[in-house]
Amino acid sequence: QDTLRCAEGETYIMNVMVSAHPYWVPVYQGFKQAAEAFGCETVFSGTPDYDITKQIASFEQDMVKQPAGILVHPMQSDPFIEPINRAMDNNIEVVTFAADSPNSNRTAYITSDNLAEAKFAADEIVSQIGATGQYAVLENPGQSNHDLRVTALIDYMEANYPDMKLVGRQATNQDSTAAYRATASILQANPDLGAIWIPEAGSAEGAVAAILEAKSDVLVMHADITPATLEHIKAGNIHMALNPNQGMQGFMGFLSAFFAAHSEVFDPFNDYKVSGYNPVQIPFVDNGFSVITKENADSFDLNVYMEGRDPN
Amino acid sequence: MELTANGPRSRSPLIKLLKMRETGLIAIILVLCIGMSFASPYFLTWVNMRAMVMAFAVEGIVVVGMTILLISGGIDLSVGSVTALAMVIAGWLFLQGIDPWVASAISIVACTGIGAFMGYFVTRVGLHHFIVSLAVMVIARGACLLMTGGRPIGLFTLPPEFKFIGQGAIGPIPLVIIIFLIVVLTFDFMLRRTTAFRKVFYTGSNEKAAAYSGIRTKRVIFLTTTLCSALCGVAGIIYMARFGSAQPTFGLGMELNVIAAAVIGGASLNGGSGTIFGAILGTVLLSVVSSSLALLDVSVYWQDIIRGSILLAAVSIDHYLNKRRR
Amino acid sequence: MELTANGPRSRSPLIKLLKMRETGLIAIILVLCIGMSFASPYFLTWVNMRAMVMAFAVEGIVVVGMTILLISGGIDLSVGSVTALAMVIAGWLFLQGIDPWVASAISIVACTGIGAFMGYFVTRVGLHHFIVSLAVMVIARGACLLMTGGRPIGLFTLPPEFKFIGQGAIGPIPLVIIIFLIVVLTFDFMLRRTTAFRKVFYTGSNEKAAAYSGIRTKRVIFLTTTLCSALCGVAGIIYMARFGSAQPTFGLGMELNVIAAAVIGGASLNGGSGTIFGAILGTVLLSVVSSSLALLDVSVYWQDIIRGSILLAAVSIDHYLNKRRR
Amino acid sequence: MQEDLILKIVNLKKSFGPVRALRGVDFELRRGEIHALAGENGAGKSTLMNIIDGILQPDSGEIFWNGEPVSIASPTEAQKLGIGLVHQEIALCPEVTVAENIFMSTTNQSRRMLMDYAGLARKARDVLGQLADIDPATLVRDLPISDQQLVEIAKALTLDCRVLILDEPTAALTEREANLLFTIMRRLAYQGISIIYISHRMVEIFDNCDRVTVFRDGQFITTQIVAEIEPADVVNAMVGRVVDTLYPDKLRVEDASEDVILDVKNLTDTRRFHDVSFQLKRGEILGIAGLIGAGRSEIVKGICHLEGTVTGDVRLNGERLNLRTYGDSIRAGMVYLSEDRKGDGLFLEMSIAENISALDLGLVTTTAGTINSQREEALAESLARKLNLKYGKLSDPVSSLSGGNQQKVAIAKMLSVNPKLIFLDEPTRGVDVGAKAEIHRILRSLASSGVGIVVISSELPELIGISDRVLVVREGRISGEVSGEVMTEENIMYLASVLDAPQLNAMTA
Ligand SMILES: Nc1ncnc2c1ncn2[C@@H]1O[C@H](COP(=O)(O)OP(=O)(O)OP(=O)(O)O)[C@@H](O)[C@H]1O
Ligand SMILES: Nc1ncnc2c1ncn2[C@@H]1O[C@H](COP(=O)(O)OP(=O)(O)OP(=O)(O)O)[C@@H](O)[C@H]1O
Ligand SMILES: O[C@@H]1[C@@H](O)[C@@H](O)CO[C@H]1O
Ligand SMILES: [Mg+2]
Ligand SMILES: [Mg+2]
Repeated sequence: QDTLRCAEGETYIMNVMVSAHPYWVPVYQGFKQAAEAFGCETVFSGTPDYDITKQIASFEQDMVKQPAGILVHPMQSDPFIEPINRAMDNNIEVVTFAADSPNSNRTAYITSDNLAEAKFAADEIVSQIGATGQYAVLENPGQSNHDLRVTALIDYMEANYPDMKLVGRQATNQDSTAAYRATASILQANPDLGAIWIPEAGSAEGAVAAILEAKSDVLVMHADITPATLEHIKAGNIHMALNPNQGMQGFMGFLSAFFAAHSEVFDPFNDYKVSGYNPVQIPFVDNGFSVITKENADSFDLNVYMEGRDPN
Repeated sequence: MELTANGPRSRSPLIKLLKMRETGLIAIILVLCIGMSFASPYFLTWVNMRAMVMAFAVEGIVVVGMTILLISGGIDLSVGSVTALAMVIAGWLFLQGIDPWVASAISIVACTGIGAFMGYFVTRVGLHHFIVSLAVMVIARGACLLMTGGRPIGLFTLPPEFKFIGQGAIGPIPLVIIIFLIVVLTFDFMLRRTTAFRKVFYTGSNEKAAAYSGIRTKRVIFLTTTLCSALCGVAGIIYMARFGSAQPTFGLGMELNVIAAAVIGGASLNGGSGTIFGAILGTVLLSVVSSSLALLDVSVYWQDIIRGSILLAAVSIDHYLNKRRR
Repeated sequence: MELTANGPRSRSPLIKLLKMRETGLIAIILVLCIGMSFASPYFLTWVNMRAMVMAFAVEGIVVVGMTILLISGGIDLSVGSVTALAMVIAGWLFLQGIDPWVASAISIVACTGIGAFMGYFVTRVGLHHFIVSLAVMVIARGACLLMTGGRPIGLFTLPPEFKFIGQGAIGPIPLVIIIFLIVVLTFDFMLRRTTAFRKVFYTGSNEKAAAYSGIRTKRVIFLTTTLCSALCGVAGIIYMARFGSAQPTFGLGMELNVIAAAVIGGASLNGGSGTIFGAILGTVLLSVVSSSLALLDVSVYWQDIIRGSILLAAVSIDHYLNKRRR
Repeated sequence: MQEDLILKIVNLKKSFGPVRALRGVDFELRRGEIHALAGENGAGKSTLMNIIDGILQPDSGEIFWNGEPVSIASPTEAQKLGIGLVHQEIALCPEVTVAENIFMSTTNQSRRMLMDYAGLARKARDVLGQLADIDPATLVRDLPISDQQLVEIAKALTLDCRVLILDEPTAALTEREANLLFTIMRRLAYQGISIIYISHRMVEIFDNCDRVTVFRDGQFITTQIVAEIEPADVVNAMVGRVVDTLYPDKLRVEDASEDVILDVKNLTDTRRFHDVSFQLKRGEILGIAGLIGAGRSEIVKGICHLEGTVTGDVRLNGERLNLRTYGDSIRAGMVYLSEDRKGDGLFLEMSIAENISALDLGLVTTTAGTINSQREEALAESLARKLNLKYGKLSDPVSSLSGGNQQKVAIAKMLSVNPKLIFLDEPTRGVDVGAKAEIHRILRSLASSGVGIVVISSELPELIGISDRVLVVREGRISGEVSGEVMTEENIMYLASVLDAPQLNAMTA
């Protein structure tokens, strides 16, 4: 075979935790679209639970089926080192997305740059409310990309806008009721609050409800998107959302795994032959992120996007 | 009015108050609030109080159902997912073009049906509430996912009269709080005073003795199980009106919170005792602690430790006060 | 050997087997497995079996502790966070330069201390296990966050002899599975046969009667509470060795899974009955169902519905079989 | 003689909140004696025993063991001294086998690591063999209450004790088992073991005990040598007045009516009883006798639709009943007083008033469907007065009452609904002589006023004393009926156990 096409039955699997989370839906669509272009089969797999041992078990079960590659969102990085390496040893190309397992031998890692998102959010907040003011964050300690979005923003503010004061920092763990409660309290304690940054959409829904009820004029920015926050963007209640371009994660994720599995088409100028590694290795792909505002909001309605598409 | 579930007495109101099981909790909450009002100038403001009550009002409706179920000797782990399912069913029907009020009614009926389904497995098949409601917790969550594809349903097009349930106010008081108060007062009264609900206590206290008193205990348990799910349905509809969306992942872990509130308020996990009033105080306690930590901007890394410790201390003090009084 | 916890009888082995409480569960699991081996060619492979057992082996150690605690009449909601805390404490100490074996020992002692702390509140202060362990669940999770800042601790530098606990194998069998089997068999034997552990049944069945027979029931409850946390400590260390990291958010929701396994396996939430063997079968059942759904590529949106339904059906059938047999 | 005292109690006091259960009692127990302790319900007997067994701690006072002052902090310490107690309320582990229950404290103290189930079963069979035919491998929860009582006794007999306390052990036993117990007691006493025997049955005290001590209202009244006094003296000391311990008059022949209140035909439940037919006539009290496990309880529960499914024909006051639930039975005016007040008779943690009104809340319900607490209290109060209930407040939980007073609450609950027909299963279990006479009087006057009364009692003198006619049940069938002259203990026992003639002889010997 001299062209980039899948052999009969060649399968690529996408494996995630909390598999019913809507975040994965566009990722998998991108994955599938790329796979179809090359005549490959795809499977969406993983565990419905937020449970690392279950995700590892499902990953190992994926391995039993001997797919050509697995695109995985490792719930935690280090526990995946050994399973990923075992898969690689068994000729299964593993690519990580949105969360990484940097110490494993995975072929590639695709993500939006959480640092860039944080930096963008900080600059946007300052451009809207000025460089002297109060801001707050909600967070979800323990999930690395969310942590990064928060800590990077705080660090960036401290370094670049010393007059921006962090007045509230509450853990709401993606729970809208907890976010409602926390935001209401922060608003009480800080009547002069200017902006709030939220690393995911679940908490944003609760936060907006509290801000609306308090009739307060706080600038809300968050990452990810849900239909409810999208409506709030349209209504002007949320200033903007940063969306990590899920489609690209899936699309690039597939390509990385597929190319690695078909590396025979490629003979680069390096030592891969003598050292015995796969020549198609991409340490890091930044898939960029999109900025959702009132103007472009209509393009980010997942329900509209999914009309007529097969989620599986 | 009688304020302890057990024991009709007629004494002076003050002595009655001091003898109430709930007095200790009230005192603890008051002490916390007084402390907070010194610690933060914002605590005692109307807006803060309002926000605090809004934060627990809807869940409080579920607490009512859980308390009654606990008194009858049952337990329900499915409350979180059934509440979510209520939102999802109503939201989904609304998007199919059905009138939101009709959609809500259908959804509440469906939740009631889920309760009846659990009640059937408990009373007819003979399984334990714990395991039945655990299975239903998983099934109902699955139904939420199936109906939404895991994606929240945005319901911005809900008519304003409907959203009014969750977002409106009568005078200065949000309608949510009014509904909450009506539910709480109604069931508190019924549980203390009505013949029908007295049977719930008998059944939970000693199911066999209740059967030997001619009470159809299975029916009682069936009904309390059903009622709890029905109230989850009501809560789900209010949440939907309030948030303007239906979230398939809503209410994860709600069951522990709700059971904890009831237990802190004096409900026994072995059945036979508990009051709505106490359970609501338990809810208030949990809520005041959380809100206070946020208001004081306590570091997130310390919050859980402090929250857990206050909970343990409060329950211990309450227990001590109750023991001394008896 | 006696296979039901209660009732030493001497009949033929076959009759004994059929009379065992666990027979129904074994049958259900076998039926599921046979069905699966037709449905998927991968099911009966060694690798799949290994993955399935690895998925529940460490949690199985916690199930052992929970079962013993349930038999004594207690319950523990903190198992998930205490397991996480065990990883975090040991990992943190290791990063401070302490030998990993010493760090692990300290961590297990610390978890045992947490258990003793809960045991104190239950037996001396007189609070209910539910509420004490709920508070400790929150506190321990907070301690995890505080010690790690919420970020997993990478422990790549753990020496290979230590990682061997979690990643090594003796012949084809992973060490984790061997440890699991040793713990299960040891405690199963002790619970059935030793005088010390029989007191756990007596205490859970009727605490007063046990106390009247001179059994120091509070000490029994204190010890079962402590043992459960200690086993969480052991599980946490094995997880750490297996994952090469310490996860502050590990084990969220583990408590329901673990309690469900024990209850499916016949442990009573009211104390007094249960077996380790049954509880492990409960774990196996839950695990086989989850793994099968994953293996069959059942749509994620259907998985929860199917999983919950199978659980409910299995428990109902088991209950029916047990009722008929008696 | 000071030196043969094994146990001496001096000026012991104990209060539960405002209730002064013991107000400074004295008590002396000699080596090898059987010492009866008598007193009205709530006199403090069980409280003192719980103190001697280390379950409760006294507020003040002294305990001397072999002349040495001791404080007994726990049941373990009591056991170490050699004190064994059979509790008034059955305290067994339901999920555990009979054998393990019997040897629970042995297991507790054992230095062996492993359980020897075969040995336990063998030893259990030996002990039980003296009393009854119970399989040591059954779980206690599967035993009827009377068998549980026997297990409790067997449990105490295995203790290697020097003082054995029996707190109303025969309340749920028939005479046959009780007599077996007395034989064992005398043998133990002969071996030098001291026994404290609590009972409300004077016959038992006078047939088996050496001395008797009487308490009244938490106070020591007197200790007497049984041979030197009469039952009436004990009763007098207990109650502080002369009680008419005679049974109320029977139905006079001229008052006998042909009206049939209850007519049972061919009642069968396939498992426990078959083809039961009998009638109850207006004005009469019908007794039902039988050995433990004969099926007496099952028959009346079957009539009331409390348990199991029955076939057959039941007519109440001529009307054929078509009951589906026990609730229907209550509404038809037919109620059942359970023999197991703790298990299925009472709501222990609920108040006295709430217990009494449980059978028909309609009596205390307003038209709006709410509970009228005044009416509820009034109902409870009038019945409490009628039955001479000893209590603090009507809002106290039933668990705080003495055993006999709990039984009175259970009876009050039955009377609250003004029934047309009452089945009373061991109605005076644990009730003191005064109250017992009062209950008998009440039953008789109810019967005269046209209420149907059916009494099951294991205490034959009581059954004979109160009934106009006695049915005897054997193995689920009515084996005979006695009334008038032939209503004697011998005849009843004969009908109850004729297939078991050797044992009958042993017993009457
Ligand atoms: N736990 C308790 N709480 C409150 N009062 C109690 C408690 N236990 C016993 N009492 C009270 O103490 C008194 C003595 O009770 P006790 O059980 O010793 O009587 P008793 O002589 O054994 O009576 P009976 O013949 O009915 O068994 C009673 O008034 C009873 O109500
Ligand atoms: N829950 C039960 N399970 C199995 N057998 C039972 C149960 N209850 C009663 N039995 C059996 O049914 C038969 C009749 O019991 P029942 O209680 O009616 O006897 P009884 O004549 O009332 O005697 P007593 O009440 O003095 O024991 C007995 O053989 C008894 O062992
Ligand atoms: O925002 C996160 C994503 O980045 C991904 O980690 C999946 O979960 C979502 O909540
Ligand atoms: Mg007594
Ligand atoms: Mg009986």
